[in-house]
Order: sequence, then structure tokens, then C-alpha cells
Amino acid sequence: MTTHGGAVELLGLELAHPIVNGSGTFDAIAARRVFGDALDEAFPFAAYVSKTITVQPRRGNPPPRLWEAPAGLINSIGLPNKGLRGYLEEDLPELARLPVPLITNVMGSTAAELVALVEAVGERDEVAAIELNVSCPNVKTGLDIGADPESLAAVMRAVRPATSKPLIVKLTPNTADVSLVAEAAEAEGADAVSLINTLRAMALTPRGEPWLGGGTGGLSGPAVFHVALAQVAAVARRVDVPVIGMGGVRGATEAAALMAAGATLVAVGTESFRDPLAGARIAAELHEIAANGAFPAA
Amino acid sequence: MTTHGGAVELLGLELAHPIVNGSGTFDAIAARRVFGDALDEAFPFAAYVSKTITVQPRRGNPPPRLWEAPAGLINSIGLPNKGLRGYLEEDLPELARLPVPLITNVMGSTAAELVALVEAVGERDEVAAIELNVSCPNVKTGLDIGADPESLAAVMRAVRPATSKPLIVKLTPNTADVSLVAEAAEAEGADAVSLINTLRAMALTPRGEPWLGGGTGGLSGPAVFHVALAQVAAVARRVDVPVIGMGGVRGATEAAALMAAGATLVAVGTESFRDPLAGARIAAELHEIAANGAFPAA
Amino acid sequence: MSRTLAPLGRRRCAVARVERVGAYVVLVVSDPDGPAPDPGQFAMLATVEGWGAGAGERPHLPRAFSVMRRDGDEASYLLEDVGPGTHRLCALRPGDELWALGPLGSGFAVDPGRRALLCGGGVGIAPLAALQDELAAAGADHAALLGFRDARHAAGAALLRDAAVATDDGSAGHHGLVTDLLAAQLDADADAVVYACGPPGMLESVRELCARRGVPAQLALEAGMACGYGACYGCVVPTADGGYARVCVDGPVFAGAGLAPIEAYA
Amino acid sequence: MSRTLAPLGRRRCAVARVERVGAYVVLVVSDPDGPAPDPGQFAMLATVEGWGAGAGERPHLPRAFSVMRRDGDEASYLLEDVGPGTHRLCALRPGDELWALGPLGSGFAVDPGRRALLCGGGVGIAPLAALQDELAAAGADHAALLGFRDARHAAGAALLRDAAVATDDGSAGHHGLVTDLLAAQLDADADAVVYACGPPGMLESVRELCARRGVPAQLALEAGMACGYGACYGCVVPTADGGYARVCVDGPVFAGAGLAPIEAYA
Ligand SMILES: Cc1cc2nc3c(=O)[nH]c(=O)nc-3n(C[C@H](O)[C@H](O)[C@H](O)COP(=O)(O)OP(=O)(O)OC[C@H]3O[C@@H](n4cnc5c(N)ncnc54)[C@H](O)[C@@H]3O)c2cc1C
Ligand SMILES: Cc1cc2nc3c(=O)[nH]c(=O)nc-3n(C[C@H](O)[C@H](O)[C@H](O)COP(=O)(O)OP(=O)(O)OC[C@H]3O[C@@H](n4cnc5c(N)ncnc54)[C@H](O)[C@@H]3O)c2cc1C
Ligand SMILES: Cc1cc2nc3c(=O)[nH]c(=O)nc-3n(C[C@H](O)[C@H](O)[C@H](O)COP(=O)(O)O)c2cc1C
Ligand SMILES: Cc1cc2nc3c(=O)[nH]c(=O)nc-3n(C[C@H](O)[C@H](O)[C@H](O)COP(=O)(O)O)c2cc1C
Ligand code: FES
Ligand code: FES
Repeated sequence: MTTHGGAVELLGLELAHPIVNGSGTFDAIAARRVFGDALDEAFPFAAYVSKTITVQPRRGNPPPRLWEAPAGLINSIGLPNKGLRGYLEEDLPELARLPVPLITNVMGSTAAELVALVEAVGERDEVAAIELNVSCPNVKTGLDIGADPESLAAVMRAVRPATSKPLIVKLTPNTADVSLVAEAAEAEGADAVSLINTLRAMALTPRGEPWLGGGTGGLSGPAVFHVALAQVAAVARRVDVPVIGMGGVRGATEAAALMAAGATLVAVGTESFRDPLAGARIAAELHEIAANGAFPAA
Repeated sequence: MTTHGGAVELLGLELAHPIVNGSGTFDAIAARRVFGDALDEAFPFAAYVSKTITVQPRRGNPPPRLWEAPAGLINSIGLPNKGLRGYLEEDLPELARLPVPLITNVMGSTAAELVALVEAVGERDEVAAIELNVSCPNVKTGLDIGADPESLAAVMRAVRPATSKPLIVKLTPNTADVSLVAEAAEAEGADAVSLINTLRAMALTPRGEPWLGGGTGGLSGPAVFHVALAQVAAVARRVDVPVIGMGGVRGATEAAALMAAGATLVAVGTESFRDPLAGARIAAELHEIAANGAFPAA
Repeated sequence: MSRTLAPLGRRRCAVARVERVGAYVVLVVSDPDGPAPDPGQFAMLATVEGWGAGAGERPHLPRAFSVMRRDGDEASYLLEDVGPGTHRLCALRPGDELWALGPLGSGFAVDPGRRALLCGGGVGIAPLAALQDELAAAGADHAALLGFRDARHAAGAALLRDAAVATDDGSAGHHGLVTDLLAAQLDADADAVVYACGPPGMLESVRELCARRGVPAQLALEAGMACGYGACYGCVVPTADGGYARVCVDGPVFAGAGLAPIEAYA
Repeated sequence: MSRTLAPLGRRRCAVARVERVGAYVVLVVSDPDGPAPDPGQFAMLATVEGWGAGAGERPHLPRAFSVMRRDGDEASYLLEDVGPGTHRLCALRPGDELWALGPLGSGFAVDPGRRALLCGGGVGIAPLAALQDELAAAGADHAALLGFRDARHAAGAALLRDAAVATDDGSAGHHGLVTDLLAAQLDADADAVVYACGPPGMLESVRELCARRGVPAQLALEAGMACGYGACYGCVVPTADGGYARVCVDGPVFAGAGLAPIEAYA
């Protein structure tokens, strides 16, 4: 196996190292308010993936939005965002100042919405690639689009022609066989796939009522790492496009394991909440491991 | 909500409390060798669920079979068992001595195998109910039978007439929407459903090769609790038959939450590895909570 | 509101001293690389060892704590043991290490034109101690009104100077709510400004009381947090305009007028 | 093989003493309710506090340790810090508590008709200490042959009486493998019986050597365990008949003749 600690090429982008952020787990604009220019001087990720945007602005779910789980976190954030226009006008200029390529994550509840998003975002030079979040329910089947190879293929047939920018499909783990969905994505022109999104989960109050304002939520963090590893391995065996692996990465151990399982890049989410420099730390550890040719078991 | 700390009725069985074991996580015969008669005098579960049996004997997977995960365990045991005949002749007389009702868990790779198992086991008076483990791949679709409502319905149509004993269908969590599978089970005559089985997971050696002799394995323990809670709640909302909830139960907190989400019984698996009396401890804690009318958040 | 920038990255700090004050623990942390925070700013703390082994296999994430005082290289925090994270932190001994990220959020913006009424409840007195230090240094007139469950908790009032105390059970000071004391002060001086921190119910009373009287209030809120620096969008509170604000980056100190009624979750 | 039954349920025990012996830690646990185990039996141990907070958010499950000695109410265990579980256990201090389940498994079955050769490697010397105590009490003739990495580990040899030592690096005793010493002993007395415990590679050499010479061997094996009492089927080793045996209930002591070649996993 190879562990890439150093520069890596993906979708035509030259990245300084293989660690990026998971969408929705690092707000570079807020971080600049907190950390100042240091953020741009020592940005922890090799590319920046923005939080999911939708056509219309969204407030997100009512609080509480978080529940700490054994070795993990359940979130029910509900995709708050300024909407496409707010993103393009307010956020994009700010994000373009980052010292790394920008990947914009979008989600639509219909193919038409996704097409609109992909077209508008794809036109912007500041955007290096687009990630499709397909963890939203198909109005007809009730299943998530990303849980069903056919729904996803139909969406991809509409969306793929809408941009010449690289398209990354972010897969949901809440499906019987994620590799079938990945194959469908690849067959319909995805340039890469990323996984895993969060596992569907729930928490109850002492009175037996849902704790999260959104009812249910998604589990992330170390608790899901070995599920992510199995899914990344299953997908990488079945598709030729690059795989961006994520889910429960805390350190180079997990990152290297995902790469051994076939991931080209690794994304870090929940661990950044514990350590804002987790991305840079893991990249440095990977580099060291690559130099020494060994990594700890995971 | 109600938390039943005391006696409970399920499928015509009078149980002293609502805690049973998860199939394959407590070997009463081995435990008798280790603990002697004390096992029968203070048996920790209100009913005993035996490890999955198959028509033919199985050695199980090559070692290593275990990997400790963050707040959990990955196992790749591979269903070692003596086969139907060995079970009926050697194990059943031993298990019949237990002071609690016996539920026999069976798995077949075809409907014909399952029918043979259910018929033979169903004939025995010692067996109070039968649990079907449907977490095995359908030879045609490649998906687990339990991951696909239609495969499961087909199997149930064959198996249901084969016995008049209560049939419990044990659902796999590795599916897009477990409540659809539960509905199919109920529609085809299941008397109860149990969930969750383990989440598909993987571990790698330092050299990037699969650690487990079986390649992949199943994740259990606290890491999966909130996934189990979401699935139990989703299923209980959609079916009328009783639900046996399990997955990551460590104490009464989790057991009470599963019951609040709709479970009638709760099964304990991995926690018994840490504490052989976990079942009895949790039942006692539940009883206390029921008396005090409050339980801690989960 | 005012904000001192945080160094990018969590800092590994040693515990200098641990003091017990009534029901509380004061953790004094040697943090030479941390800048002096503004009153009302907070830090995310986690122990280096033994995080994750508490009840429910928690805590996994760091926890938010107001900086109570900054004195040279040392920062002090006021803790109450209410769950696995605070439990582990309260068990720290001198020399043990923790991770600190901060200062985070925006602190109180002192309004020099009005008399300051500091109104705190429970561990919510911590940021008011920092604020009182600043007011006292500026020679600004102010009053500190602190509410507690009982006398054992009210021992914490000694961490501020000249505080008036109320307890729920009457075992120390005024038998009743700290908002009783606040109302009396406002009766006497309607031109005050209120700086408050405490449990949601108390803050909601303060917000409502000040709104009714047209008195400006700056409220330091709490919310369950995962990151503390705006990354997770998990810590929101409803705002007066029907939206949500992140407590960690838009607060924790908010103008009362900008907030919707403050709810408790438990 | 011999087996003392375990009380049903894990016991909460206090640490009486912690001793450092070279590279090892000897944990002496006050366990008044635990029966005296047979040499070769083991216990599953976990700390009451702080289990689960180590590297990789582990350990979650208890860990298996041979009982080295039982002395009145006290049981002692020999530990080497090799991962998160042993690390946490090695950090215990007197008065700290742990959970113990046992005695588990079946121990050595002493063959009184043959001279006993005790052959141990590393922490595998622990059950041999218990066995030597029993042999010595019975006045049985025996020899103890112990192999270690280096002199720092070889300090553990002092836990047995009159042991011959081999080290990999020659820094103490014979420069080479403990199986060199064993072969020499068997050259001198082919009617011996071998009781062995140690790492897989060493045990495989012993198994193979004894099989070749027709000498009976009882081998105490290790395997990753989740439960220790036969519940999980996780701890299997391949047997000579092409099946698998559970180390925790069918062993840990097995007749060498019943085993397939012993493999290491790492
Ligand atoms: C800006 C800010 C400043 C603060 N300053 C201070 C301070 O100076 N001193 C101080 O003592 N505290 C302060 N707090 C509060 C402190 O952060 C909490 O008490 C702490 O996070 C509790 O953590 P815990 O693990 O001890 O308890 P937890 O169990 O995490 O928290 C207790 C509460 O959280 C909820 N809860 C329970 N289980 C979970 C779960 N699994 N996931 C999510 N929520 C759960 C329940 O409502 C419970 O009552 C501050 C909080 C904020 C946001
Ligand atoms: C019957 C018996 C008796 C024993 N007696 C003793 C004794 O007297 N003294 C003693 O010191 N030890 C003894 N051991 C060994 C001891 O149980 C192990 O050293 C201990 O379990 C290691 O746990 P750990 O958490 O420290 O390290 P781990 O990291 O759990 O274990 C170290 C080894 O386990 C594997 N491993 C690494 N990560 C994982 C993972 N996530 N999941 C599963 N495996 C992993 C690797 O091979 C690694 O080298 C005995 C074992 C058995 C079965
Ligand atoms: C608080 C939070 C918010 C998230 N928001 C998004 C999002 O907006 N879009 C998206 O595609 N994934 C989102 N995710 C999923 C992450 O990008 C990632 O797939 C997942 O958390 C697994 O990685 P981790 O275990 O490293 O966190 C979010 C995750 C968390 C924890
Ligand atoms: C070691 C092990 C073996 C198991 N064997 C079986 C089995 O034979 N049949 C079955 O239906 N489920 C089996 N399971 C699944 C459990 O019954 C249970 O569904 C799962 O472990 C979740 O519960 P837990 O988190 O409490 O362990 C096994 C689980 C473990 C950990
Ligand atoms: S705590 Fe993460 S955004 Fe506020
Ligand atoms: S450790 Fe569980 S069966 Fe041996």
C-alpha cells in the first residue's frame, strides 16, 4: 500500500497533502473571525469543502442540534445556509481568499434544483470542483436519493451535463450496498465519490422524547470509523474514479487505513471540533509515516 | 412512556423481566462449565436466545475474529455451530435445563434450508420461539435477504407455514430503510421483529491488510446504540408486532430508551462480555427506574 | 461586543492549582501562550488524559468554560461537576494537563455611560468576575447580584467583591431569586445597564425584565457546543428576527433585544 | 486440565500494591471473594475508572491475565504495557479499583510421573510462577527455563526460583532462545513433561520440538478475547483435527498434540 503524506493530484488540482475537511464541519469564514489572519497563513486543509448550499436560504433545524454519543457526535443541523445567491455574493469572495482550492457542496430536493445549483456554481472560476450531497429524500420513493442506485443515476443524468467542472458525489452510508450507488455515480459521469456521510441516529431525553430539534440526526466521529473503512474499501474495489474517504478520522492511523482501503484523499470532520488544526496535524503525521514506511493498526 | 422493570408477556411467554441476550453473545453451555450451577440459579436473562444454527455444522471463520473498536467491538465469528442435528441432539437437552424459555435462532442460505430448520426446531417442546437470522446474502441479488423487503417477504412466505411456533425476524441494520423490511416481515406473518444486528465494519493491520480472518465483520457495542435507537423507533412506528430492541445497551439508560422508542424486550450482547451479569443488572436498574418514574437521558 | 483573537490551535497547558469554593472547583491553568481574554470570552477545555472514559463513554468533545480571571500567565475557570466532562475536569490535579482553545466568542461591551448591574446565577458568575475586575480597574460604579441554589453554592459569591446574594432555599442572603434583587436595583436606578450570565430560566427573566423596562441587557448565553469556533453550527439560539445565531461566534454575549425568548433544554 | 469454577459475576477489587520488576509491573489485588485458581487459570481485568480513554478510544473490553500467584486474599498479576488496556492497568495505584472475573479457563494438569520443565517467555512466565509454587509445595523435581528480550525484561526471572535465563540480545543469561535451553534439558532427560507459556513463536517452537521428540507438552496460549468465558467465540485457535478451540474455555492450557501450528497475528 501507499500512504501519501506529501503532494497529491486530484481532479486536476495540485494539493499540498491529502487531507481536506468534511463539508459542514469547518466554517472558514467564522474561523477567520476567531483566529484572524493566522487561519489563511496556516490553513489546515489542502482544499476547502464548503458547507452544503441549497437554492433557497435555510435557517436550519431548531435547537438542540447536538448530542454527544459514545466516541462520537450526533448532529441535526439541518443545512442552514444563505442560499445560492447569498453564497455566491457574500461567501464566495471570502472563500476565494483561502490559500487552497475550493470545492462547493450543493444539495437539491429535485434534479432541477441540483441543475440550477451546479450551473451557477460551476460558472465561477473560484470554484475548483462541486460536491453533490445526495443524502436527501427522493420525494417519490421516500428513500434518500443516495440510497438508491437508480434514483442517483437519474439525478446524475440531469446534473452531469450542467457543468464541465469536476463533480464529486457524496454517498450516504445509510444504504444496503454503497458500492452499487458508487457504480451508478461513476457510470453517469461522476469524477470522484466521497463517503461516508453520517449514520442515521437518534437520542432521547429522560422523558423518552427526541432530544434533537430535528427529531433524528447523523452520527459521526470515531464510532463510525470502522463502518466508513468497510464502505470505502467496498467502493474502491468497484469504481475507478478517485475516492475521498471520511468518517471518524482522528489521526494518521485512520487516514492511512482509509488510503490503504483505496481513498486518494481523506476528509476530517468531527475531529476538527476537538482540534481546529487536526487536518494539518494528520497531514504531518501521514508524511512521517510515509517516510518511515509503517503505520499503526486501525 | 412506560418502562417495564417487572414481568412482561411476549408471544405468550411470561418473562420475569424484559431483558434477554442477543443471539451469539452468551453461550449458556460454556458458561455452565465456567460458573457451575450458579448459572442456573441466577440466570441473568428472562429468556435465552441461542446462537445461530445452520443446517450443516460450521467451523466459523479463521482467526483473528475480534477487533476492539472505539466504544465497541467488531466480530467476524462466522456462525460456528454444530449444525441442526448436533444442536437438537447435544445442545437442546442442555439448554432445556435453563430456568427460562428458550428461543432458537436459525439461519439458512435458501428458503428450503430455513424451512427445514424451522420445521425441525419448531417440533421441539423445549423451544418457545424461533428467531430468523436473515443477515445472509441472497444468492441472486447479492444483498442480504434482510436488506431487501421483497427477498424477505419471499422467504417468509415459505417459512411461515412451516411452524406454528412464534417467529421473530431479526433485522439487519445494513439497509436503506429498515422499517420497510419490518413491514414486509409483519405482513408475511412474523410474530415479532428484533433489531439491530451488527453494522458492517472492517479493520486493517498496520500493513493495510484486513485484520479479521473473515475479511469484514460486524460492529456492536455502545458505538452503535444511537443507530439502533433510530432504527427501533422507525420500526416501532410502522409495525404492530412486538419489537425486541438491541444494539449497544450497557445499562438501564439505553434499555429504557429503546423501550421508550417502542421496544417490548431489550437484548444485551456486547455488554455481557464486560459483565456476565449485565442482563440481571440492567433488569434490576430498570425496575428501580420504573419505581422512581424517571430515567437518565440517552 | 468585544473579541480578542484566539491563537490558531489548541494549547497544551498544565494545571497550576485546584481550589474548592463551596460546591465549585476553581481550576487555575498555566497558559503562557494564551492572550488575555475580554470579560465574557470563553475557552474550550478537555483533559489530555482520561477524556472519554466517563459515564456513557463520554466526554468526546471539549467543553466550554468562561474565563473567570486572567492573572499573568494564569487563567482561572469556575467549574461545577454536572456531567462526565466537568466531572473529569474537576478531578484534575496540579501538574495534570489539559487542552485549551481560546479566547473564543465575543465578550461584554462595557457601556461607560451607565451604571453596571452584574447579575449572575450559579457558575454563570464566572464571566462577571472578569467583568467586575475590569470595571473596578476603571473605577466604574457597579453592583454585583448573584443567585445560588443554597449556601453551599453561595460560597462562590466570595469570588466577586461586595456581591449581594440570593438563594433559592434562603440558606444565605435573600430568600428568593436574584431577579428580585435586580428589580429592586432597577427600581432605584432605571438608567443602568445589565450584564448577566446564568441558567436559561434566569436569563430569560432578566431579558424579559429589562425588555419591559427598556433597560439595555447584555446576556452571556450557554448552549451545548461541539467546536466553540463556529465550525459545527450546533450551538444556536433563536433570535428576535426569527433566525438562529451561533452562541460561540455570534455570542456568547448577546444584546437582550436581539434574542427570542430563551429556552432551556434538559 | 484442571479448572476451579468462577463465581458468577465480576468482582470489584482494590489494588493492594503495585511493584515494578524490570520492564514489568506486578499488580497485587485484594480479592477476598475470589477462589484460589489452578496454575494456568486467568482472570479478565478492567479498571473501574478510566477504562475507554486510551489510544483509539480504547480499551472497551476487559483484558485477560494469568494469575501469577494467589496468597491469602491477594491475587497477583504480571503485566507488560503493550497497549491501551495494559497501559491503563499499569497506571493503577494502591486503593484504585478494578473489575475481576475469574478464575477462568483450565490450568495445567500436573503429570506427577514426569520431571517438569517449565518453559516461559516474557509475561508468559506468570502462570509458570503459580505452577512452580505448586510443584515446589509437592516437592516435585522441576526446572524453570525463561526467555526474555533483554536484561531489563529478564529481571522478571526473579519472580520464579532458580530459573535459567536466555535473552535475545545476550544481555543476561544464555544469548539465544529459551528453546535452546529446553532442547538441552530434553537431551538430558527425554522423559520430561513440558509446561510452556509465552509468545506464539516461542510456543510454536516448543510444540514442534516436543512433537518431534515425543515429549508431552502443555501449552498455555494467548488470543485476543472479548469475554473470557466462552460467550463470544472470538478467541479460537486451530486444532489438530482441523477445527477451532476457544482459548478461554477449552484452554488456555492445551496439550500440544491437539493443536495445529500456532500462528501469530499482528
Ligand atoms: C459559553 C459557555 C460558557 C460556559 N461557562 C461555564 C463555566 O464557566 N463554568 C461551568 O461550570 N460551566 C460553564 N458552561 C457550561 C459547561 O460547558 C457545561 O456544564 C458542560 O459542557 C457540561 O459538560 P458535562 O460533560 O459535564 O455534562 P453533560 O452531560 O454534557 O451536560 C449536562 C447537560 O447537557 C445535556 N446532555 C446530557 N447528555 C448529553 C449528551 N450526551 N449530549 C449532549 N447533551 C447532553 C443535558 O441537558 C445535561 O443536563 C459554559 C457553557 C458555555 C456554552
Ligand atoms: C489467557 C491469557 C493470559 C494472559 N496473561 C497475561 C499476563 O499474565 N500478563 C500480560 O501482560 N499479558 C497477558 N496476556 C495478554 C494480555 O491479555 C494482552 O497483552 C492484553 O490484552 C493487551 O491489551 P492492550 O489493550 O494493552 O493492547 P492491545 O492493543 O489490545 O493488544 C496488543 C495486540 O493486540 C492486537 N491489537 C491491536 N489493536 C487491536 C484492536 N483494536 N483490537 C484487537 N486487537 C488489537 C495487536 O496484535 C497488538 O499487538 C494474556 C492473554 C491471555 C489470552
Ligand atoms: C456538525 C456536522 C455538520 C455536517 N454538515 C454537512 C453538510 O452540510 N454537508 C455534508 O455533505 N456533510 C455534512 N456533514 C458530514 C461530514 O462532512 C462527514 O461526512 C461526516 O461527519 C463523517 O466524518 P467525521 O466522522 O470525520 O465527522 C456534517 C457533519 C457534522 C458532524
Ligand atoms: C461476538 C458476537 C457474535 C454474534 N453472533 C450472532 C449470531 O450468531 N446470530 C445473530 O443473530 N446475531 C449475532 N450477533 C449479534 C448480536 O446478537 C446483536 O444483534 C448485536 O451484537 C448488537 O447488540 P450489542 O451491541 O448489545 O452487542 C453477534 C454479536 C457479537 C458481538
Ligand atoms: S459550537 Fe460549533 S458552531 Fe458553535
Ligand atoms: S473470549 Fe469470548 S469465547 Fe473466548
